[in-house]
Amino acid sequence: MILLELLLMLLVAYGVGFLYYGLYRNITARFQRRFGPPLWQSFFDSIKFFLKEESTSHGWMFYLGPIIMMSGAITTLFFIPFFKETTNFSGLSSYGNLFVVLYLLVLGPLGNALGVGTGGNPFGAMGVTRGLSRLFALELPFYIAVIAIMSLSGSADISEIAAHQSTMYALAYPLLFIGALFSFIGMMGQSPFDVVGAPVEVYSGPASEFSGKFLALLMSQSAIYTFAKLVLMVNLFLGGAQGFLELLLKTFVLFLFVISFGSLYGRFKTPQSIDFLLKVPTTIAVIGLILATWS
Amino acid sequence: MMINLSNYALGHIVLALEMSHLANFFAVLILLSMGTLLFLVKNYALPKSFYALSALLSTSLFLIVYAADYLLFFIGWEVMSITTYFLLSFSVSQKTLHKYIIFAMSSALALFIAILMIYSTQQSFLYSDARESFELMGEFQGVFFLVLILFAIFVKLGVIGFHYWLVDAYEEAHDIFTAFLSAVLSKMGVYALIILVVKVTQPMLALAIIGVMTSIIATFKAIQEDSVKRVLAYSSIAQLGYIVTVLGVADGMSGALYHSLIHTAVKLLLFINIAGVIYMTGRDKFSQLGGLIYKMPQSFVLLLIGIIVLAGMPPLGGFSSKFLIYSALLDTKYLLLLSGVMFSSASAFLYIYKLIYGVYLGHPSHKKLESAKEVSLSFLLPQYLLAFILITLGTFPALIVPYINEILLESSLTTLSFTHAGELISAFAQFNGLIVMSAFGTIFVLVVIFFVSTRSKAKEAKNRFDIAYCGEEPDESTHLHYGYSMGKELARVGILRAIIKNSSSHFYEYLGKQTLSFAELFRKIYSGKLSVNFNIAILFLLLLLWGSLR
Amino acid sequence: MEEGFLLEQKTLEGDLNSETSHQSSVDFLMNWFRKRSIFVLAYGTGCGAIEMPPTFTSRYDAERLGIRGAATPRQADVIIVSGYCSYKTLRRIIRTYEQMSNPKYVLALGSCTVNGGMYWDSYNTIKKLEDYLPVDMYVNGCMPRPESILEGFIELQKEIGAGKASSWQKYEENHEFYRKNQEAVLGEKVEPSYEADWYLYEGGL
Amino acid sequence: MFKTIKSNFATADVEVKRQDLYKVVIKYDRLSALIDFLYNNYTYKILNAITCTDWIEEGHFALTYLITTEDRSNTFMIQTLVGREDTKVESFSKKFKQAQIMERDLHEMYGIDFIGNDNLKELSLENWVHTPPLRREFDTLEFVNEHLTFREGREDNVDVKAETKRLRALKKAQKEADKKAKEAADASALKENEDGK
Amino acid sequence: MSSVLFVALPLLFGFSTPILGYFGKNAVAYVSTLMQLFLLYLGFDLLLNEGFSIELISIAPPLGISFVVTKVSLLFVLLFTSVMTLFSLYYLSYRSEKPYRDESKFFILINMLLAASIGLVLSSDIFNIYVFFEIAGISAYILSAYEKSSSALEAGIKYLITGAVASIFLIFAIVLIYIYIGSLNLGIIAQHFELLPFQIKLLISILLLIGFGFKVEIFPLNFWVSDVYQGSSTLVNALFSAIVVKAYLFVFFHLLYLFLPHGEFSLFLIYLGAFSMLAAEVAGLRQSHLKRLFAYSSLGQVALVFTAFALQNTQAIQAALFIVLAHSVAKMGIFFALALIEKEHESMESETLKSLNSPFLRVILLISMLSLLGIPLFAGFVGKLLVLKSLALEGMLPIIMMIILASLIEAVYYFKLAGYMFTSDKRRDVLKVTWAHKTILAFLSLLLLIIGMAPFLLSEYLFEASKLMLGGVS
Repeated sequence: MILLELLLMLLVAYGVGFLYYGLYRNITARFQRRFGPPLWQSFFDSIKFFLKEESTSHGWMFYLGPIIMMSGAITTLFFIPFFKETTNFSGLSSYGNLFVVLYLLVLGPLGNALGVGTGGNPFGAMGVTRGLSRLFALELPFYIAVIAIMSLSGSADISEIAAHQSTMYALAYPLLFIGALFSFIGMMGQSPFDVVGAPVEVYSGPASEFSGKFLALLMSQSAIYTFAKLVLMVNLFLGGAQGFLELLLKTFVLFLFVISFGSLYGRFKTPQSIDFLLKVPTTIAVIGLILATWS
Repeated sequence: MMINLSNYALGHIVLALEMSHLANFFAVLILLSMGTLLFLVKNYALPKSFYALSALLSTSLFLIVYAADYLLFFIGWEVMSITTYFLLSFSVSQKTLHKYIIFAMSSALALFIAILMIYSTQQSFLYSDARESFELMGEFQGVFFLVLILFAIFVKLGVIGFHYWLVDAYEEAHDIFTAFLSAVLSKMGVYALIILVVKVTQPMLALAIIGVMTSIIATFKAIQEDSVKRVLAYSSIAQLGYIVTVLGVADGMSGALYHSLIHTAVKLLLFINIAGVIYMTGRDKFSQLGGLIYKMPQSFVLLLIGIIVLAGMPPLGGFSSKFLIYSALLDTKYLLLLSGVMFSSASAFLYIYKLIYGVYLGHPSHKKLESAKEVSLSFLLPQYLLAFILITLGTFPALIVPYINEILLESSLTTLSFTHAGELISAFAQFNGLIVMSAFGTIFVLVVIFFVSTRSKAKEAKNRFDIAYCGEEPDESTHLHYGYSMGKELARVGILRAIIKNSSSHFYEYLGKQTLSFAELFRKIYSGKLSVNFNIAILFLLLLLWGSLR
Repeated sequence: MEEGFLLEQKTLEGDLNSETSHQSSVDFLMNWFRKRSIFVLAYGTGCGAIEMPPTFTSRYDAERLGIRGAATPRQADVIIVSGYCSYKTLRRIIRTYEQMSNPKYVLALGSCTVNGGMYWDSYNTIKKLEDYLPVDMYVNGCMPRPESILEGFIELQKEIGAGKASSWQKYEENHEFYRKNQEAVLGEKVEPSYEADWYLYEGGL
Repeated sequence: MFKTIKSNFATADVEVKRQDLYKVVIKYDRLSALIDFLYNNYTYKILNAITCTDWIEEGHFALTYLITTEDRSNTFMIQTLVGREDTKVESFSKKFKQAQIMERDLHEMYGIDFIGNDNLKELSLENWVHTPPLRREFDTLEFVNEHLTFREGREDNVDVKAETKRLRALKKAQKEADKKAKEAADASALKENEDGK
Repeated sequence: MSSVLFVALPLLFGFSTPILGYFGKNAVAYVSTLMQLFLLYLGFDLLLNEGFSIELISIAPPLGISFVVTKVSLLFVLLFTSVMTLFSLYYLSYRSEKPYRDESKFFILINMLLAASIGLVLSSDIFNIYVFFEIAGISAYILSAYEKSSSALEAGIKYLITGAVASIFLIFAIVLIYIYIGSLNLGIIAQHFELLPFQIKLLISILLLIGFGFKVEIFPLNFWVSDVYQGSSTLVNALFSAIVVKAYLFVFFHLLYLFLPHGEFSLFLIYLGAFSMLAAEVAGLRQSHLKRLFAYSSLGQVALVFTAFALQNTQAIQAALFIVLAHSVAKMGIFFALALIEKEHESMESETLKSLNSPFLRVILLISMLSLLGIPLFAGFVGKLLVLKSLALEGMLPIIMMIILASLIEAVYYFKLAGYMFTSDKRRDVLKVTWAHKTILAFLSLLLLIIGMAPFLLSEYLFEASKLMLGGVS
């Protein structure tokens, strides 16, 4: 039974992930006063890449890189419960907690970074360096907010945190939410902090050496990761969800905000984004933390 | 179980040895590192005195661990510092050697004063009387006692203000000895911290703050380094920073013990791996290495396991110890401490990736690296053993919790709740290592099956130059080994430049110069001219008379 | 009566899938996906490159047809040779073309690729792209405007959909012919040779 | 200023082509002395361009150096005549850094050898082994016909020039025929008027 | 066998050397070594069958020789005789390459030095002490000026002047005592000393302090030590640091305990000792000349002994005796080794150690240095531990701090030398050491190790000795 539920969670994540990805391309297109591609365009792209005649590989570690990334994404998904009270659709979250999820979020990209490294493309190495140096600046405000929430709800278990929120943490502690939101934009790879895979500056960064089915796998795992992160943010800050509809609604609202914020801003250079992240969101989060723990 | 040596009293001083659980735990660490390092010894032509000295060193370590009174502990500590001095002298430069011994001797003598202070109040060196004698000490004397003890331990642990000697010594020492240094000698600092501070006084917030500062600054300094051994030295300072932090906080003992076990195993694994690479290629700088993955595949996989544990990633053991540390810190209301520790472990990913990228991935930076072959079994066997330990601790995190509980009971601290080997439970939450590992494993296999069965077949690139290079065609002369100096751009960020740029070395050089100039002044008093000396003598005589007549 | 953009959209797409051709359902499905998503390599070889931005951005928006830019040859399906092609650029075009993964298509813009165009007598440009690279689709016009480029893309998609655009197989089959012409123009041996015989091997996992 | 140049550099008189452009022709051996003179005394610090025109009939190249003053108010054209066959010219890349690229281009296109320029490898023509293309004895069309192949046209293709001539003749004939027909029609209409009147 | 023999025999030998001269060149050397062996045997014989007695030989009523042999004075006698025998054995094999010029005079001097120092330790008559004070001084001045170099001459003169000044102060003190108390015997003086008025008592003790201060090398008065060590030959240095200083130290504190049993000045003396140790070590930090460096280090160690004695309780004195033993043995090892190095390398700068290429000598030097530093497994540690323990009991934290700081500085410059020896550098050809030297040096290091590892062998004997010394039975 649990296997069926896990499979269902995976399909939902895959489908909704690509749906959101298509919506993202359409909404940004509408921002740029043009008709975006059909809704399932990203899905078509990934399937087309799966159907390529052949794809270049550089040794077994290169081959395993995207696979580790994909398995990291799926594992993270399974450790995040979809709903607040009920135990169904909670995947394996009863066996893990928030720390496990926070580190799983980073396990995938690190595995992929190994593949990029063996690929030997200097642009790949440059992309990974930017990604990692941006990573720790992103994590700081997010960790402060998450720690505040964990100490507030007295447990590190995600479903418990979601259940504990009588009023949404986003409303109860707005400063924490804003701090976490800044780094969430970076985690979703949205504009002010997405210098990692910039197609022109860094020859599309880590993905520069991936062709054919590797690229397809990267696209599908990014869809799953997006959905997993959205659900996580909903559980942590927006008071979790009872049913599917509420889950989709909340995730879409969050996603909408993140894309629109992203499509309005140009790209920061890596030192700029680190400098910004270590200054503004961190101070907001620290103030939020102090206020939260004082009361 | 206590062996009483009192009949060898030197004028009624009681010397005692004791087999406490805590002592056995650290003895296991010593045995683990000695056992694994013995495999490597036959690869290097070491002078016979190296073996004699290491035997003496290990006896002094066991003496430290099993001593039940501070005097034996001090004797072991002093002998350890001296034998380390001579073991270092085989390959270390004169300047670093001198820096080391000044720090080691000052730490040992500070410890000696502290022990004497304990003795002066309670007339006994035994551990059991330490707590009362500390209470008996006056307020000022108690602070002075703690300052001395912390100075001695911080020098040995290489806490950020006192690491001036540590990084150079680790870099220049013989590869085997560096592994031993970082894996075991720093643990002696932890042991000293436990018996002298944690057991004697209540947890101090200052200790935790210093620990966090150390780990953050050490991590950013590690990112800037080009030599592999220096990076590992800074990373072991950072990891010890975590232990110091968690020891400065209430019931952090379990996290500290678990993390010291994990740290010993992972540091041994990393150093042996790097020793293998240096043994094979003769180079130890990132800028000179690179592209060894397909020539030394087993070492690559083992280093991969090592860095996953160092980073604290879930499936492997590193996460279980980090989890205990985080839960212990979460209990206290100092949440900024926890965010500092998590921040430093997040920013550690940069030098962790640099470790594996600089050495194994990317392009070889020199033709000579093409001829590198896999290291012999004597390097690989210890690494496999250590990897096995780390993996089992990953899948069964609570394996050693019963043993840790015994130690906690022994020093009357609250124990961890324990259900079965797979589930690690802390105050705030629990996680099942078995489920995490098997979930990740099965998903990995399923994805591989799916990936292999897709229509598009993966074709192997012809050689390492077949990369998308904007239409150009790189050849032997183009410099492709990028990314080995990743992290240098952090110096451009305002806040981090402050951390990275200034270092404590100027302070120590200044101090050295001052003492030498002061000594020069004294030498003038002992100058040759007789007249000067007589004047001083007469001056002294007058002073004496004035003093006594008053 | 609709007019303006919607009309243009309908007319362009109107007869997109009118091309009925007899191919097995698997091939049909595969070609359908290849038709619906085309990644164009961001590589401006000649003066036609200036036509690319308007085609892919707001006014003409190639993305609505599923056509997107790709940064590296590894990710690209279509390479656009836009305009005159000097020997120096030809060497890079060949190198990039060989790095793209099959099935790959070439879209040649302007008359310079057909018969040398206005540089017909220049010592420095090649006159006939056909000899050096198999070309799927020509779009003439001394730099065709975005509409005609889109027209070209639609035609290419129709051919892909019908499974007729198989220039990459032609390149593999008579590879010596292409290599001989290339070396005649580029002087010494075209590097890297291993790229060419890369096709002869069977794929792995 | 012009008199001093004329006197000590034995040149023809300086020609003021425009309010801010002077031209002087000078023998090659006095060239660098003049440039240094202008550089030091009259702030002609910027070398705009080195150009070369091929006078195949007279059998020499005309090398022109364009230098401008610091405040860009005035430019000086210094022209020298150098031989066409394996000419050796002293390079200015030490004094002006940008001269290095200009000389490299001239070397590639005209085959002039610049002594002292450390990097004279090819700029835009890779593996070019024939005569430098901008020399006038090099005939591009003949080169193209010899080395490259054109697309052979359709079977029914005709020579473009002959075809245009034929079409033009046809149109002219057509026009004349219409004119004649019109005149005939006018004549007949005139005649009818006369008949009618 | 009476204890007077210890003094009589060496003097007798001194006068008989011209006769022995005829029997051949090395006859003198062999006879003197035999004589010292006999003295050593005599010492042990007294020790074994508890021959503690008081010898009274009065020539004229106030003048006469009175020796008192107690456990502690016998300890010093044994120390001196064993040091001297080891010295002459070492010198026997050393003289084959580089003998001193007209050796017979040299032997007379060292025997006179031995006799005088034993006399100092044994005598319980204050005038005797002055006499032996003078004899020891004179033989030391000539010994230090023995070599024909300018620095030796300078050392000799400096030593002579300070010695003379010291003896003047001493004779003043003795005259005052004789005037006020009337007798020269220590026991009687001790009984009457308290009754004296405070000023007089103060004056005498100050005079005594300065008189012995020069010899005991206390801070303001020990400027001459480094020049003397630099001037005199290395072997003689060994004698100076092992025997001469110890004798004066013992006598000074013997008198102190007798005259001021309640330790009025002990606090002042403790601070004086600690400060002089610190001063000596700091001065040693900048030294590059080996002999001067070891001079400063022996200043430091002597100051430590001084502080220990000044504490005036049995444990402290036991510690002081431990340090005395350890220091003598270690210093002998060092100076014997240095003598060999000087013979080979000619220069005594510390850089010569870099090019030293004899593993044996390196180990010997290392062991002695570690013992001097007080590293646990060696004898020095026992002494230092006991001193600091007794200081801790008294609760004198600043003193402990000063001593630890001083030993830290000493560690710094000792390990600088160890660093020179052990880091790889261009080495000269191997320095061969004769088996005789090897055995003596090995014996010394072994002694250090044994005392360090198993201090309980000596601790009972030393404990009674220190009780006796404090009890002040005269």
